[in-house]
Amino acid sequence: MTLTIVLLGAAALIGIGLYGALSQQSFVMLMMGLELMLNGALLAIIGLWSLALGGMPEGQLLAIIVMAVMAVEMSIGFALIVAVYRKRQADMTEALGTLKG
Amino acid sequence: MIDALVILLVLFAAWTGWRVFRVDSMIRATFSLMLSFISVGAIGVLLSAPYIGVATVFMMAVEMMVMGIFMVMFMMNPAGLNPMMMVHQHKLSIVAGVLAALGLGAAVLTTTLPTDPVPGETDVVSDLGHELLGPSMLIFETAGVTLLATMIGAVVLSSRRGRYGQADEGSRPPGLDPGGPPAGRQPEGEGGHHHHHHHHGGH
Amino acid sequence: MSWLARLAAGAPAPVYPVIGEGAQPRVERLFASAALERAQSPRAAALLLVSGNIPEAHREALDRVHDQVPRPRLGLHWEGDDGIEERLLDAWRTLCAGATGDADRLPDEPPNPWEGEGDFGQGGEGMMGGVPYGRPMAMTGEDVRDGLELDRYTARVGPFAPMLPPGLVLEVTLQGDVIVACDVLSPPYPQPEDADDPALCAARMLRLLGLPGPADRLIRGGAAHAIGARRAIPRGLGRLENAGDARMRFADALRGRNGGAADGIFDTLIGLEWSEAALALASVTPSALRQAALEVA
Amino acid sequence: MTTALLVLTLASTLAVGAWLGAWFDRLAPLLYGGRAAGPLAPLRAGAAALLRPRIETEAPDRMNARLAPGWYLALAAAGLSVVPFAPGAALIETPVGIVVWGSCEALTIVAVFLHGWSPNAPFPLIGAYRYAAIGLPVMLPSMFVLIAAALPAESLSFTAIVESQREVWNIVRQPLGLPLFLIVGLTLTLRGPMDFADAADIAGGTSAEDSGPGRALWQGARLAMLVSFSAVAATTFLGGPLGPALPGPVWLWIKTAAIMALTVAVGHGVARTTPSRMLTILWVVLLPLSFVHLLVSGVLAL
Repeated sequence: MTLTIVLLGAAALIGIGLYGALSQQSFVMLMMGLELMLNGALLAIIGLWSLALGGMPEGQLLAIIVMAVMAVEMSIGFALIVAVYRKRQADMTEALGTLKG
Repeated sequence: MIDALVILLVLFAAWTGWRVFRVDSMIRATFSLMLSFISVGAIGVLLSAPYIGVATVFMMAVEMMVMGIFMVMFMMNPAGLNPMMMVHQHKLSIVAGVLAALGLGAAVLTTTLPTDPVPGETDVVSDLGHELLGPSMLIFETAGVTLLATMIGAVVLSSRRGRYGQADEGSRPPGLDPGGPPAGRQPEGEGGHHHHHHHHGGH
Repeated sequence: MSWLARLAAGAPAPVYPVIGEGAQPRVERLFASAALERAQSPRAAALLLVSGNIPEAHREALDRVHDQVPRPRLGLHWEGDDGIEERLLDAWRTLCAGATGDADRLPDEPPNPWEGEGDFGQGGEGMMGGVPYGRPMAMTGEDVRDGLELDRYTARVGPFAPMLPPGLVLEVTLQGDVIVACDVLSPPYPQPEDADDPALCAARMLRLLGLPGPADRLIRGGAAHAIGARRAIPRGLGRLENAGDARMRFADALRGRNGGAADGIFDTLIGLEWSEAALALASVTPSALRQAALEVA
Repeated sequence: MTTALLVLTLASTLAVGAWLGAWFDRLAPLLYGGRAAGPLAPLRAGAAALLRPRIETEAPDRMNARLAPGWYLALAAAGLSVVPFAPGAALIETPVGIVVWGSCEALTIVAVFLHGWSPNAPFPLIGAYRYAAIGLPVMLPSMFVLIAAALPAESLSFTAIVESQREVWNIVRQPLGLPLFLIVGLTLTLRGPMDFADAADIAGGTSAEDSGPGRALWQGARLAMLVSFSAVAATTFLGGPLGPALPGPVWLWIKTAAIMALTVAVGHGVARTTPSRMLTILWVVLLPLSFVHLLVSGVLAL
């Protein structure tokens, strides 16, 4: 029962995150959408590991990997935002019709 | 008791996640996302994953502080005087979001989920440590190297100084032969549309 | 009187000093020795101590500072006569006993009309900039440090700001913490020669370095015991021809020597961070700073 | 029963410790040639602040303005809750105590930032940005120091760290740890050389628009954080509740008070440099130094 609710919550977080990632014009808000989707993934992993895997340590490892992915996504994302802003003074997705220099 | 708390925290995580895209303040949006992460971390603590849960809180507090500063740096919303709703393909996004949530939810509800909780006496933290530095050492090390590459990549991308001159000037790769025209092509005109007008108000 | 009020009446009176012409040394000496708390901002004060002559042009600024002190509040004038400490303590006890204090001097409304413009009436173009209520909003612009060209924010600081010499009004444009433009709107007030006392000058810098205790001791005639005060001042900060940099002027002041002219000090502020700029301005004597400001203004 | 007792101990430790810290603040001028005040002075100052009215700035972030001091206080309490008052007797006995404390540190940066953000005024906002810029790199030495302390204990829990110091205290084994951790403490409690949030050159920074109960609560939370930090430092480096004759909590209180006195003394006598210079020092000096500290402690713990 708890597991179902946790997984439904994870589904909701992924759905909200997808909405944000698709709809937001601002790069930073877009990244928040991506983070929210990863948050949903993290919740699902924690729930499944805790309630359905009998304490298999690899489950925790997967959660650590998701956290590392979040860190990578954040830092590369922000670095790209800075690079694009420096070049184009653009902070919205529409401003990037082209990725050329 | 724990179940009730978990349910409350799941609801709180979803609600704060939703608030991220509904508030008119950059900082509230950021820290709303942080609250969503903290509730997931708290669920981890309740569901016998103390290290993962607390580490999530630690990491997200730092990350969201950085995120908040980037929000203020790059969002165009002076003083929260105007609504922050800046969206495109809104209907499509709503449909995609709802479909994703419903699809995943349906998958959850139609699957028979196994029940095999963590045995009470497991020392999960030391299990995790032995796993990280034992059988899964290669994976762990790969993550470490990836993070190192990320650090270098982030510094290179965001730095102003570049191999071919300042990053904000038109960068020109070197020629294929000495003194020749630059390799590759320069984009015509300026990319991007300028929505920042230089406006000097009187006062 | 409730027990809370009785307890509060024994606390050092929180005073925000407004320093006018000729009053700087006596106010600084008063706070170094009396059982008073020099509030860092008007919000933290209950009493407003106005000392020295305030020029007509700055009366409105004085009224604004007066109204920023939370009510109940009391404003006091001091022209250098004895017994000011007792007057301030009496006023504080009166306030703790439940006195209503002074009323507001200005109406509680924005100093300028709204002047709405733009999609949501914030006054700018698109979603940025604009001057709602006469306050220039942040707007992107050229940049002196990292080339990112993020928002610039223009504000006036002074004439009674605690980190600047009394009377000095600066219109600074900040990008983050960095000063990208700086105009002197009004020079510091003339002060008696006593204000150039090296002990007072060094104490002003110590205060900015987060050392109010050693600063007070220095003013009372002792030696300043502090760790790393000289080295905390960046080398080359506020460097002037023939007058060294801020670190050197601070060391000189500690040795009891006065700095000379400060011409060109305002030009060194561009590109500095706000805290560095405050240190640089405090590193020259009030009289030299006034001369330098009169030349620029 | 034990839990109720521990909750009571924690609350009274925070309250009495906050008063003691405030008194230390008024005794510290003695060291630097100033005048001291009596033990009642903190209570008088608190009453004076409480008596003043609350001020509302124009268009503030009202919710966060109200919540920020509360967050700060709650984080101090949460940090103290994982510290054992006697061997094995922490309010929250967790295998990941130092990670919990690390989270409290990281969230403190958020709370201070919100405190500066919420009044919608320039000087508090500058203070908030400065604090975020300084506070984030300070987290790195903090983590290195705490992990180094966890190495001889072979555990992330404070109880195990205390047990590992039965023979010799960590301050002897890892002499660099306490000085580095002191810098973290000065940052967390907005003090002296690390007080970039509430500095004098920005008119009190994040507190510039505070008055009344909000100001009292914020200053109280700063002192409570001083207590929590000192208790954590005493547990990590001075053996916490270990000691002869006296009961465990008394030893912890004595050691906590000693660290508090040290922190206050350093805070009152060391100059604060400019933010950009401090940032350079943090990244170029302190980060490599704390890494070396971790390396040496790791080799010694083998």
